[in-house]
This record gives sequence, C-alpha cells and structure tokens, in this order.
Amino acid sequence: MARFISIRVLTYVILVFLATSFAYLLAASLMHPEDVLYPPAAPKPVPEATAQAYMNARNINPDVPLFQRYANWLGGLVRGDFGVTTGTNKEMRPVLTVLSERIPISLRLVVLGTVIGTVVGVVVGMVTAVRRRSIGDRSATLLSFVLVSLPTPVVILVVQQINQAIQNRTGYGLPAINPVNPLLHGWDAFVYESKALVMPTIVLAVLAAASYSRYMKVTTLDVLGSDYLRTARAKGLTRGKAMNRHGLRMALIPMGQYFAFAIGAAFTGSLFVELMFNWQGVGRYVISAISMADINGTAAVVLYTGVLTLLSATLADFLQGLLDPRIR
Amino acid sequence: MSEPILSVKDLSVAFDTEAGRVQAVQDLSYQVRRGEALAIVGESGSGKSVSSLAVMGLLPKGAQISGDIELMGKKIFTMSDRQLSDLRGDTISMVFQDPLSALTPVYRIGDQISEVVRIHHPEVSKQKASERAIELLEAVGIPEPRRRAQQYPHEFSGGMRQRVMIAMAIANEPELIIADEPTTALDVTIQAQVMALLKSAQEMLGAATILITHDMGVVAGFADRVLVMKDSRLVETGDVEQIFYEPREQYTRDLLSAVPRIDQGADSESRSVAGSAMRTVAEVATSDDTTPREQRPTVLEVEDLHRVYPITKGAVVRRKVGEQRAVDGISFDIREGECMALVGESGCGKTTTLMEIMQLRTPQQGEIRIDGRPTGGLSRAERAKLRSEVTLVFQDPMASLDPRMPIGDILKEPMRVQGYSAQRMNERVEWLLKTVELRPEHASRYPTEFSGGQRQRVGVARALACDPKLIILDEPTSALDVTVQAGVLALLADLKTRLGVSYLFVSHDLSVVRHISDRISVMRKGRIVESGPTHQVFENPQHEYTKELLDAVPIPDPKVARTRGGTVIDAEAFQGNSHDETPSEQGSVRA
Amino acid sequence: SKDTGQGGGSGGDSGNDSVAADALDINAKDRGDLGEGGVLRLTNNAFPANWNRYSLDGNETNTAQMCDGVLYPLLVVSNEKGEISANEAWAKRIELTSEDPQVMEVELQPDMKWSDGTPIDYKSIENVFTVMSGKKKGYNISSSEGYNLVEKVEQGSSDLIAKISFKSTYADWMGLAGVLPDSAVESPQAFNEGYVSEPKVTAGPFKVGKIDTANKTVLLERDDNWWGEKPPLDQVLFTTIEDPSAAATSFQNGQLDAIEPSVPAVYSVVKPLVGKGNSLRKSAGPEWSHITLNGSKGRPLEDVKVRQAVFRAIDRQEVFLSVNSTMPYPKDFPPLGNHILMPNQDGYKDNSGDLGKHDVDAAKKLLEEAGYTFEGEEATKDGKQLELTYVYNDGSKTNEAVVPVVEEALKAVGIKMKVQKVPPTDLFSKYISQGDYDLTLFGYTGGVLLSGNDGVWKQKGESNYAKVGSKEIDDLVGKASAEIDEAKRLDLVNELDAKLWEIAGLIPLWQSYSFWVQNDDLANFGARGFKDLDWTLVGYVKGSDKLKG
Amino acid sequence: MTNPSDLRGADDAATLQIESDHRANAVLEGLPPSEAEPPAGDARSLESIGRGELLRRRFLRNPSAVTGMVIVLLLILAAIFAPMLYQYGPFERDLRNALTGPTQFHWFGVDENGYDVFARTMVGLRISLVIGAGTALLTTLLALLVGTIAGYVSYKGRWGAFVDGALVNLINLFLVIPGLLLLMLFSPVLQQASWLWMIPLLAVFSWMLTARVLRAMTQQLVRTEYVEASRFMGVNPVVTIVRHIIPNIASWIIIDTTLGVSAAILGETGLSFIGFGIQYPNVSLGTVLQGYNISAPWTWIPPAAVLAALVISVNLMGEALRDALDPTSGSSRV
Ligand SMILES: Nc1ncnc2c1ncn2[C@@H]1O[C@H](COP(=O)(O)OP(=O)(O)OP(=O)(O)O)[C@@H](O)[C@H]1O
Ligand SMILES: Nc1ncnc2c1ncn2[C@@H]1O[C@H](COP(=O)(O)OP(=O)(O)OP(=O)(O)O)[C@@H](O)[C@H]1O
Ligand SMILES: [Mg+2]
Ligand SMILES: [Mg+2]
Repeated sequence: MARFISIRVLTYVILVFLATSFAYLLAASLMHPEDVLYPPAAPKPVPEATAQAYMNARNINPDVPLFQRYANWLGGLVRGDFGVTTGTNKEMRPVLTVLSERIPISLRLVVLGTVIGTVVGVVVGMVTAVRRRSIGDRSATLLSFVLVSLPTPVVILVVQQINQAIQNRTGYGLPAINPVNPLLHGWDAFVYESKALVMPTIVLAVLAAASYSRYMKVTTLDVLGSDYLRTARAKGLTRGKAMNRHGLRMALIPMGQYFAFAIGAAFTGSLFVELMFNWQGVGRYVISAISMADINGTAAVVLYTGVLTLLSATLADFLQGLLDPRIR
Repeated sequence: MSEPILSVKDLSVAFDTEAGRVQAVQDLSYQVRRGEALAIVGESGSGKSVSSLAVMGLLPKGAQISGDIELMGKKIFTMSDRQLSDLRGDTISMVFQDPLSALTPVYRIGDQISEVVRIHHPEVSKQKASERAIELLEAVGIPEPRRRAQQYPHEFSGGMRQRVMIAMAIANEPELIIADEPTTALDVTIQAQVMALLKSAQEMLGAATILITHDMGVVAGFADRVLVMKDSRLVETGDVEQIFYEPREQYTRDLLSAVPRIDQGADSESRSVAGSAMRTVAEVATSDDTTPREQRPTVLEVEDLHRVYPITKGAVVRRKVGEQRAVDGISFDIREGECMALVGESGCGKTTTLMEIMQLRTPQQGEIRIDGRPTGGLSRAERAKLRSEVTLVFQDPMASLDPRMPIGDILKEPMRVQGYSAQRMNERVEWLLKTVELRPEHASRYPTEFSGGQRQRVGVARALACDPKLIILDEPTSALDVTVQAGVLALLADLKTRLGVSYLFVSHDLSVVRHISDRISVMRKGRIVESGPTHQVFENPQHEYTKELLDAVPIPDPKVARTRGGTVIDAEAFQGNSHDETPSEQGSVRA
Repeated sequence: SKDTGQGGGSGGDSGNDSVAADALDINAKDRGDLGEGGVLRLTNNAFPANWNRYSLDGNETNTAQMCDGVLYPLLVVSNEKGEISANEAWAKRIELTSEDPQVMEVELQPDMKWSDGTPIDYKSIENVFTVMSGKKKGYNISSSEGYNLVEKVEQGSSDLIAKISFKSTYADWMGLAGVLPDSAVESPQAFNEGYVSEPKVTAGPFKVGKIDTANKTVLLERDDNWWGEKPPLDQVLFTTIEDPSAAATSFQNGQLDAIEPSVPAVYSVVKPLVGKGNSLRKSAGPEWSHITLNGSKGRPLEDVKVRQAVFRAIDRQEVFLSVNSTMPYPKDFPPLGNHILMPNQDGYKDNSGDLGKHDVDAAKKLLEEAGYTFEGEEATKDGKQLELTYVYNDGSKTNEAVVPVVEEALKAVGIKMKVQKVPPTDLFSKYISQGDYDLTLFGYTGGVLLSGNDGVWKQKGESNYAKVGSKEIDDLVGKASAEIDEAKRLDLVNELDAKLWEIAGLIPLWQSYSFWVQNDDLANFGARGFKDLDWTLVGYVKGSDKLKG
Repeated sequence: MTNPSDLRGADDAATLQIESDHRANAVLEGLPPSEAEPPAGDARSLESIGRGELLRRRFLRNPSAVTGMVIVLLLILAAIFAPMLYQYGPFERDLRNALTGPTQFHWFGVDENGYDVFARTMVGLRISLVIGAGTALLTTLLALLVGTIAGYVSYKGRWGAFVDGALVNLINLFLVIPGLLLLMLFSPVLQQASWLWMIPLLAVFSWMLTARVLRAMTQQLVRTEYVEASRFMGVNPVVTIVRHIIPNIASWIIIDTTLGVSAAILGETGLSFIGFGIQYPNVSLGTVLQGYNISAPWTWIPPAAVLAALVISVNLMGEALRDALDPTSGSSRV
C-alpha cells in the first residue's frame, strides 16, 4: 500500500514537474512581457536602465539566457516562491498572494453551482431515462441541447436579462453582477452577497445539469433492463425507490470520473461566469495571465491546475473503486 | 379445501421480436391454495418463467399481457405500483431462475438481504435487519454467514448466489413463494436442505409454493400438485401421484421417460415411467469401450492445483486479512474419449478449477497440462490453437452471453476465429441451433429474449461450434427440461464415442452424472475427497461425504421419495449446520 | 498610447443632432444648483497597481481617474479644447518667467496640508522635480521626460513658489508641475512600494474610505479636511469590471450611475435606458483610429505611389460606418483629416486633399504609374498580382468589421489582400515591430501634448511602424516640439501633417467620440472631451432621488 | 490430441454435422420431436440476419432515427444550397439596416456590422458541419483507442497493469499539459495551415476525460463472463474490444460524440486566440455566434438554433443507434 502510494505520488510529482517546467520554458520563450510592460507604441519610452531593472526584478528580462531565468524560477519554486506577476498594469504582486486571494473567490462562486448542477443533472437524467419519450423527457432533452449549443456568455447574458425583465416588471430582482457591495454593511452586506451568488449559481447549475443529464440519461438507460433491478422490484421497492437504490448507484459508476474532475475544476473557477459576473476568481486570472504574457503567473497557474488535475484523477480512481467493488 | 391464494385465468403473454411475435404463454389457467405446493414442469421455453413473472407483475415493458390474475381476491392488473410493491417481497415473493446476475453487483450480500426486511418492516432497526440477514444466510446453508454477509456477489459461487436469492424470498415469511428452478446450482445435500426449508415454511405458515423445476425427483418429493406445460400451453394438471403413475397425456409420458434415474439399476421395481428413455443414453455413453483407458492418451492433467483469493477489508485502502482457499491442491487427469465428472458441494471450488484450466496459463500453484504440455509454457500460436480445441460451457448462461449480440453471432464467434467461410458458418449455426432444439430464426434474437433453458442450450451449442477435443461443462443441463437434457446428453455421448471428444463435466445432478460419465471425482472444500470409475463410486462409495450425497439424491418417484424423505430431510437441516461439524468454510480459510 | 482596436468608436443613425466639435456634454451646473450628498458609482477596467501617480506602475489612466484632482492635487488642468492652465484649487499660477533660457514659476495656494499634516509648499514641488529627474537611483519613475531638461529648482519669493530653470526649451513645460509629500520620496522603498496597497497621503476633496483588492473595489469618501469648495458627493465607488458587457449589465441593473459605452454591444444594452432617468452625453474625444501601411524596403508598399493608391482605394466613410453604424455619432460625421490635431482642437485643418478621397480610377492610375499593369481585374507586375497582408489581433471587433471593407476596396483596384489574425500579445512584438505585415489598424491617443509622439513620425522613430519618413518631416517634428509660441506651433504642425499625408504612411480614419450614459440628475460629469473633471462640482442636482439614502 | 477415429480428417464440419444430425442418431430417435418447425423458407431468410443487418433494421424502424436523419440532411442541403440561392453573401454589408430584426429581405435580420445573419449562418454551417462531425469523431476515436486498451489490459497481470499505468499517465500528461501554450508555440506554423487542421487540434486536447470514463467502463466489462468467454475462444483482444466491449459502452460513446459536436463547433472559436480560428473570408457558426449582441436576439438565436438542431438531430440518431444496440431498450424492468 505504502509502495503503491509512493509510486503514485512520485509519478505525479514527475508529471507536474514536467508540465510546469514545460509551461515555464514555453511561456518564457514565447511570451513577450517586456512588450506588454513597455508597449513599443507607447508615446513615452522609459529609460533603458529602468526597464532592465524592472524586468530583472520580475525575472523576465529577455536579455538573460532562458535557462538562467528558468533556474531562478526553479530556485524560487523550491522555496515556495512562485515569482511576481507582470502585465500592462505593472503590478508586481507575488503570484502566490494573487492565487491565494482568488482561490476562495472561485470556490465560493463555483462549488454551490457545481453541486446543484450535478444533483439536478443526475436527477433529470435519471427521470428522463425512466420516463422516456414523455413530454418531460422531450422538453428536458430539447432544453439541454439548446443550452449546450449556446456559448456560455450568451447563456449568462440571457439569465441576466431575464432577471432584469423580472426586476423591471416587479421591482424585485437580484444583483446582476459583483459579488460584494462596499456601500453596505453588516447584515445588508451579507444579504447582498447571498443574493449575488444566486445568478452565477443558476448559470453554473444549468450548464452543468445540461450535460450531466445527457450522460446520466444513457447510463440509466443501460441499467434499466438489468436483472438486478427486477430483483429490487421483487423485493417490494417501488419504481422510484428501486431506481434510486439500485439503478442510480450502478448508473453513477461511469459518472464518477466526471464528478471528480468537476471538483477539481471548481478550484480553477469558471472563466466566463467569473468574467461576466465580475468575480475576481482564478478562471479569469488564467486568461489574463496568458494574454498579459505573464510568465510567472502562467507557470504558476499551470502548476496549480496540474496538481488539481492529478488530485482529481486520484479522486476519480478512488471514486471508481468506491462505487464499484468489482474492480477494487 | 382452503380458498385459492392465487388464481390465474386465461393468461396470455406475447413478445414482439425481430423474427415476429413470440407467444410465450397462451390461455393459462390455474389456482394455488393456501398450504399447497404446486410444481410447474415442462418443456424449456414453454412459458413457465414468463407466467410466474406475470404473477409478480414484473414482466418487461414490451410484453403484451391479457387475462386475469387474482392474488388473494385482488386483481393485480388493477393495482397501482405502490399497492403491488407492498405485496411483493412481503406477501408474495419470487426466486428468479437466473440467480447469478440477479444481485446488484455493488452492494454487500448482507445489505441486499436486510434491505428486503427493512422495506416492509421499517420499524426493524438496521442492526436487527442485518442480524436477520445473517440468520437467513445460515438457514440456507452458507457457512461463516457473518463474514460472507460482508462480501459482494461476485465473490460468491453460483450456488451460493442462488441461496442468497432464496434467503431474500423467505425473509418476510410470505404467503406465496414462487421458486423458479431454485436449486439448479445446488448440490443435492444443500438442495435437500433448501427444499426442506421451503417445505417447513409451507407447513408451519400455511404458505403456498409454486415450484418451477426440471428435477422430477424434487417434484416427487415436494409437490402436492403438478402442472405440465409445453409450447406455451398447459398440457395437464393433477396430483403428483396421478402425474407420475397415470399420466394422461403423451407429452407427460415422454417427459417422465426422459428423466435420468440414479437408481436405474433397480428400475423394474418402480412403477414410475420416469427414466425409461435415458437408459439408452447411458448405454451409448458406456458401450463402445474400444481401447482400455490406460492406452489412451491423456488429454488433461491437473496436478496439485491451488487457487487462493485474498480476503480483504476496507473499501478504500484495501488490506488483506486472510485468504480464501477456493481450490486447495487437487489433481486429476482425463483421457481421450473420456468423460470425467466433477461433483461436490456448492462453493467447493469447481467453477474455480475450470476457470483455472481455461486460462491456459501457469496457475498460482501446481500445474495444468493439456496433451502433456504445461499450459504455462505454451507459445502464443499454440495457445491460440488450443483455444479452439478446449471449450467451456459456463455455469451462468446469461452472463456468458454478450447481451448486445444476437445469438447467431454469438454462435459464429468461435468459428470466425477459425476462419470459417460465411456460408459454412450460416450452415453450421442452423445445425447447431437444431441440435440443441432451438429454431434457426432464433439466431436473430438477443440473449435476454430467451428462457433460461434456451440460453443454456446456446451456451452448449457455442461450445460445440468448432469441433473441440475437450469440452469443459459447468452444469450444462441444470436449466433444461429432461427431454431436452436427454437430447443434449445423447449428443455428448455420441460425440464422445464416435469422435473421442473428452469432457470435464461439472454437475450437481448425480443421475445425469451416472448416465454420462466414465469417471467421477467428488470435491469438497477445495479438495478431491474421492475419485474413481463411475459405477464404482456409485455402488461402493468410500468417503462419508460421497455417501451423504448419494443418499440425498431425490428419486423421481413420489412413493420412494416419501419413504426416503424422513432420513435426509431432517429437521436439523433448517438450522443450517447439519453437514458441517465445524462452522468452517467450503475451502478452508486461513488468516 | 496604442489602442489595439478592442473598442470601436463612432458613427450612427440615432444621433442626428450634430455636436459642435469642442462642445462638452457634462450637464454643467452651478454649485448652487446641486444638492448635498449622494453616492456616485462608476466602473473602470483595471485596478490600480500603485497609487503613486509618479511611479511607473501608477502612471495609468484608471489610476489617474481615481486620483488626479480627487485624492491628490492636480496643478494643471485642460479645458474642453485641450488647452491647459493652472488649476486654481491648488495652484495660484504657473507661468514662464523667461523664455530663453526657459524658466517657469509655480505658485501654490496658501494653507494647504497633506493628510499626514505636513504642509504643501515649495518642498512638495521640489520633491517631484528631484525624483523625476531620473538622477536618483532606485526610484521607479514613470518617465523623466521633460524633467531631465531641468537645470535647477529653487524656492521662489515665498515658500509657496518654486522657480524651475531649463537647460533647453521644452514645449510641454506646464505639464511638469506637480507636488509630492515628503514621506513619498524619502527613500526609493517609500516611493516604489509605499503606495502599492493604498494612497497613503492625500490632499484632495476626497479620501479613501475602503479599498478591497480582492474584489477590486475602491470607495472614496468626502474629506472633511479639504480646504476648497465642499464637494457635493458623500462617496464615490469605483468597481473594476473588466468585461464591457458585464459593465453594461451592471448599469442596466442599477448598480452604476454612469457608464461609458464604447462598443455597440454595450451601447445597445444601455440605449433603451436613455430617456428613462438616464441621458446620453457625448463629445469628441482625443482618440483616433488609422490604418498603418508598411513602407519598409522590400515590401509591396515600399513605393509611395502604391501606398497612395491604397489611400485612394479605401473609402474611409465606409470603413467608419462598418464599425460605428450603430453608435450615436452625429450624422455625416466627416473622416479625420489630420494626423496630429483633432477637429475640436485649435488649429485643426483637414490636410488630406485628394488622398483622403475615395477614387478607384485614381488609385488604378497611381498603380499604373508605379509600374503595375492590369490584366483583367488584377494589378500585376512581373506577372505577379500585387498582394498585401492585413494583420490584426484576435478578439478585435473593430478589425473584424473593417477587414472585409478593406479587402473589397483593394480588390476593386486589383489588389489581393491576405488576412492574418494573430494573438493579441504577438501583434506588435512579432508582426508590427518586425515589419511582418502590410496593413494594420489600431488607434492612437492624439494627446493633449505633442511631445512623445515624435517617435511615430521621425524616420528613425521607435514607433514609426510605417517605416516611412523624410528629413523634412524629422526637422518639422523637431521644430514643432520646441516652438513655444502656440500659433506658430500650430502652423508648423499643419505643415508637418501635409507632409505626412503626402508620404502616405498612415491613413487617419476617424476621431472617436466619447459617449456616456448616465443618470439625468448627475451634473458636471459625462462626455468631457479634453476637459479635466472638477470633482468639487460633480454631484446630483437639487431634489434628485439620488440624494436620499 | 490425436484421434485415429477422427472423422474430421477433411476438417469439414459437414461430416460431423451429418453424422450427428439427430435424425440419423439412433439414440435420439426415440425422443419426442422438437417443437413444430416453422416453414423452411421463412427460417432460411431469417437465419442469415447478422448483427449488422439486425442493427440496421432496428435502427431504421425507430422514428427518431428517421427524424434525425431528415434534419441532418436538411441542414446539409441548406448549408450547400442556401448560400447559393440567397441574395446576400456573408460579408455583404447593409449598413443602413445594421442591427435590425428579421424582414422579408433579411430573413434572420442584420447584425451590428450590417451583415445578414441568415447568409452568415448558412455559410457558417458549412464549415461547422465538417469541424463538428470531424472533431467529435476523431475525439471519440482517440478516447476509444486509449480508454479501451488501457481498460482491457489493466486486468491482465503485471504486464497489463504496467501498460495500463503508462496509458493512464499519458492521459494525465495530456490533462496537465498546458495546451494553449503548446498551440502558441506552433501558432506560426498553424497560421499557414488549412483550417482542416483544426479538427485534429481540437481533438487532441479533448479526448482525455472520455478516455478515462471508457477505461473505467471497460474495466468493468473485461471482468464479465462473456468477455472471458470470447478470450477462451481465442478471439483476438482487438476483436473482443470491437465486438463486445464497444457495443456495451456504446451509449456513453454515442452521447459523448453528440455533445462533442457542439463542443467542437463552439470550441473552434477558442483557437482564434492563437490566430488559428476560422478567419475571414471564411465564416463558421462559432464566429457567427461570437458576434452576439444580447439586446438583438436575432444575432444569436438563429446560429444557436441551427447548431441546436444539428446537435439534437445527431442525438436523435445516436439514441436510435443506442436503442438498436440495446436489446433491453423498451423493455425496462422498472
Ligand atoms: N423478453 C423476451 N422477448 C422475446 N421472447 C421471450 C422473452 N422472454 C421469453 N421469451 C420467450 O418466451 C418463451 C417462454 O419463455 P420462459 O422463460 O417462460 O420459458 P420457461 O418455460 O421458463 O423455460 P426454461 O425452462 O428454459 O426456463 C420462450 O420461447 C422465450 O424464448
Ligand atoms: N472473485 C472471488 N473473490 C473471492 N472469493 C471467490 C471469488 N470467486 C469465488 N470465490 C470463492 O471461492 C469458492 C469457490 O467458488 P466456486 O465458484 O469455484 O464454487 P463452485 O464449486 O463452482 O460452486 P457452485 O456449485 O455453487 O457453483 C467460494 O467459496 C467462493 O465464495
Ligand atoms: Mg424459465
Ligand atoms: Mg460454480
């Protein structure tokens, strides 16, 4: 057992190290943070010395050999220092600080939506499989395919517009964007923050449910004809209960993988939801890091997501074993 | 007479399949009264299972049903799902024919049994319910029930799973038990124990039992009344004695004549028609003794074979807490043209042995040689060639057939490997189906669309597809009615004598064994306790267990069965430990 | 600065009322008409990286919006025409006392104090000039330009007066005036990092209420220690919203009081709200868009005739409309006719001449002059069709709209156009600065001050991506930036611009408008053109709902 | 195993067949005849129905298969012919009517750049059909290859566990590899490449999760007796995977492919980040959708509806195929 775990950990460390180093080297050789910091078209170019000092401070000086920079970065990494951010705004915050500030925000945003979406998806998928070809099945199917056919920003905007229409008509509505309102205090602030969570949660839940329900429907269809369900019915379980206790569990086995990765993904946030609801989570940090040619940020994010992915993979294997005693 | 607990009127069931409509049951009417044991016998595929599923209200959605079924005066077709669910498992329960895939693979055995208690008696605590599950496991003869309750279905042998089904059926002491071939995978001693259990339930609680079986011996010893079915219709019904001694219909007579009898030597004394036709099979099987055994080449040799399953604890972090010695050092050999029977207690490691042979690899311990060559040392090509020459009929016919493949393709599969032409495969599929008494149009049906016996025949047909030299059969006739069984056995006997095909034959039906096999090995707890030529073992059993087995064989003659009944089916059997002095395990457990 | 075209700009069918070029649209009201109190909620698209405006990180427009004249003294302000003068809230006068050698004097208002209690006096001015000269090591200053031409800074006749002497003349001298507290310059550490998380020392009508870096919000409150006119607003809230459509939704939802809709996707969301408690305010702004032609050696556009042909092939009106047809630009909005001056600035002249006029035949003729022949529809030389590459950055809606227009226009004169969409970060580094392109569109801010833009026009200029120029142009650029006399300078600028048209390196397209949709009651705020806001006047009119709770 | 009396010297099963035909078999003669045999001609025609034919019939009998096929066909026809017949092209500007709703001239309205939404949707459909179908199929293929092989061998001793481990780590590697950066590295090459390269590119970064699921499902199946049975018959592992494992995990594969179509069509626009999207003068549904203006629903509803119609019709066919494969469909036990 110990051997098994240590081999796995070792493999993972190697994988993460490879991916991150690869990411760093790629980013460092491909990206031009100096152009972002000091745009060539800027009307007032800074003195060369200032620029050099700045780039050295960030370990992004293109005049320093790539491997030297890599070594600097690795050295920092060993000490738990991920370097500092770069970008147009010349902010020089430790990447680690930025990440640790943003992770809780992403988590707060994503967890609830993912959980609700998963549960709804599983339930809808199961019900539509059992009540196949009913009106409910057809409308759920139609809706979910429409949802997967829309770009996420459009789904978000539609939800926001619906909220707006309700607010215009009734006077009551939810805050459209922003997780906090600094103008409020105490209880009011808490109420605002709770309300602000509603719409992103709806969006995330709806999107997750749309695709989960499709997968869940087919895995459920696959178990519907099985003998053990007949046994469960013969024991005296009603349709629904037999499905819940015996069918569901079997149908969930392949879904375990998706759940595990959804949990991992919750930590990296959801780009569009964060962007369009203006939450300062990890998801948009990833994109801004890449588009700002932020080498340290990009490498750190790759490291972070790599670790999360592998943790998810482990969780997935674990879930599979948990759900299915046969393959233990 | 007491009033009927169940009455079936003009029941018809049909299915639509690719090859057109299948009329599974037609105009079936019968009644079962309180305290009565009704046996339904008849041709395989005649609608026995379908009609009983109809009673449970559990036919698959595609079935078209007409007629009426009244359960304790209530029409079940007018009842809601909830009302029916309240009855199922409590007032009326059923043991399904294919017990091997009927358990949910991901739940522990104990939980699956206690669930049935808790559904109908939510007031029972979890703790109590699992105690009850353990009690029930013990009652059906599963040793070490406390540990076994913690295992999953795939860790159980075929017979053990079947007993789990029985345990679930009797858990709530129902008024009506429908047992669809409940003892096919059980050895005779356990079978006797289980039948006694059912009988006592019937006698003590006044429950009614519907027993569907092909074992005329069981019918003779258990049933009050018998209902004979053929070709989706009722043929005749009557008291057990009347059926056995004065059958009115030709089919009933044919059926009885095809029953193999262990006491065939003494048949003249019996008034039963049972067994007459089988004598010919036995003659074919044993006549033609050309070369003496010693001079024939050895086809299969098993030497000191071991197979150990680890016993683990913990769902996530697995710890090995002991080992289950499923096969514990057995040796035997089979010569060309020889049929060797492996009999023994349920769960003693028979299937495991067969599987080890079929792997064609070095076993955990010991050696397996085919044609004198150790299986461990085979090259790829040799192994591939052997695969066509050694074939297996699985114990669980359902699980061994790909549910998403039509039967025709299943039968073609081994032939494809051998590169048969399409034309030849088609011809052969037709022939194979006919040989096992299925129809060519069945080729386009899927396994789920067959009756239990039909599936089993598909399994046998597949094993025969490519002219094998060694066939390993794991209970190949347990679900067959006796006429079909006679046909299959005759075919096997014929192949053996004329083509020198060898068999390793696992069966609990000692009468069948007696008819077909040349040699016999008796297995218990992972070891062979006795072996020798068939007649020798039958006539002069040496080991205690062999004697016990032979004594427990049911005789297809109601009178004989009743006189024997007292000796074997004793009251203690219900307590579940009559055969095992020590509360140990089939196969020994070492921590 | 460069705007890679993420935004659009202008033009439209809805705004048929033409705005006078230099008009403001800020709902100007007297202080007496304004009520006391209220909150103004605004949005920006980036959170300040450093609150020290003189540091490299702090030199950024979003930071400027929150700081200049709000938290910190702003000594120089611009009017709607882009003319600058001393801001009387902090500075009494800023003037040249001598032109040769150039000497300027700054006099501060009396009795002003930093929030840490230190007085704002000569020392505060000196702090700026010392640090910004670039001579002190370790200070990450934004730019020493102009400051490095200063010979010396001395105290004037009172401790509120600073006298600054220059080594050589510098046209934008007034813009150099500024103040910094002592604590901000006491060490490089204090200067570089002291203001990273908050503006430590302030001296304006507002002070910091709460800064939330995680959620990127800044709440400002009225500063009771402020000596000037009392600002009407209680609080100003800035929320950073990076996504434009999120900002639009936020405004729609009533979470903002004013928004600057720069792209059609945003404008179309907020447009229905105009007239329902909100007004659209618009004015011409300092930004303008253009197409740069790459005239480097060896490229197809090396020949000035070919470049001129491209000028004449492109219908600038059509290009403008393709981007801005749904934005509320005035009807018949004319294309921009000057590379340096905007129409609402003094001295603006349309120098485009014929080159600014769409004419297919003229374009073909120019190509023929350049040695191309027409085989059917194709302009060919040595058997090869003239082919140009248009490079633009992914995600630029403006370019996406413009590309087909330009392609069709060029096709009409027999030129084939290849389109290349590249990652935003690569656009300049890998394509434009490397000269690996023929055509590209982006925007410039035609600053209030000319200086600094010279790199775009000079032959060897760092930002001269067109790689065209002449000695003549270089000289004119030099002369114009050194000319202190405003009228003369404008003449020089127009002379320069005519040359720039001739050399055909950059096709000016249109001057962007600034649009604001904002609460009806919000006064002295909105489309301000070149003008700097006066935060002591920004507020809600008397009786407005916004003043309650 | 040599048998002197082996009748199969000619390796001809027919001999065995005749010899053991039960009418020629003395033992069986006495037995009751089997059930009434159906007319011979009928039997012949049915007997030759193989799995493929059976599938085809079951599939075509399903109304949703037909509906799905009709919709897909209509979409394909529309993609081919609509742009030829319609009066506007995808880049023809009608700036006067920018951002106006559907009219008889502009069937689906006009977007903010003056483009006709119908024209763009139809032209976009052309490329998107190819990308959607191609990517979804390729992704599935990759996932199938890695997933089933890993799942199949994982059960086969030490060596199998090693191969499985290697494949799983390959999956993990692809999961942690920064795809976007890698693409950026190759972006100069990609920009020169034909847009058809988008198909392998999209596929290569989206197969991993599916592969993991398929591996998990295969792991369950290799333990079943019917897979064991085919191994005992000497069926080659690849054939076993194709014949037994894939049909039994087909449900997941089918739905995953279906959803993959829309994912690919929408995901294609993401590649434009590295300068490798569908670019002018081409249009895809993704680029049309990308030009959404939320306050002008006609700018996004038509392309989304077309995409949804495509995905739904693919799903209808997929479900019909699933039902054709699954003999218990329609005979649910609950
Ligand atoms: N789901 C189904 N679809 C089509 N035909 C079916 C289905 N289930 C059963 N049948 C057919 O109905 C007939 C009756 O089946 P049933 O299972 O009742 O037989 P049985 O009498 O129990 O036989 P056995 O003794 O072999 O179990 C058989 O011919 C079988 O092929
Ligand atoms: N996968 C497994 N894991 C653990 N134990 C197992 C496993 N498979 C079988 N066993 C155990 O091995 C023993 C022998 O099983 P086997 O299936 O060989 O019995 P059998 O002789 O065929 O019985 P039956 O006649 O009931 O089919 C049983 O005790 C069973 O519980
Ligand atoms: Mg049956
Ligand atoms: Mg067994």
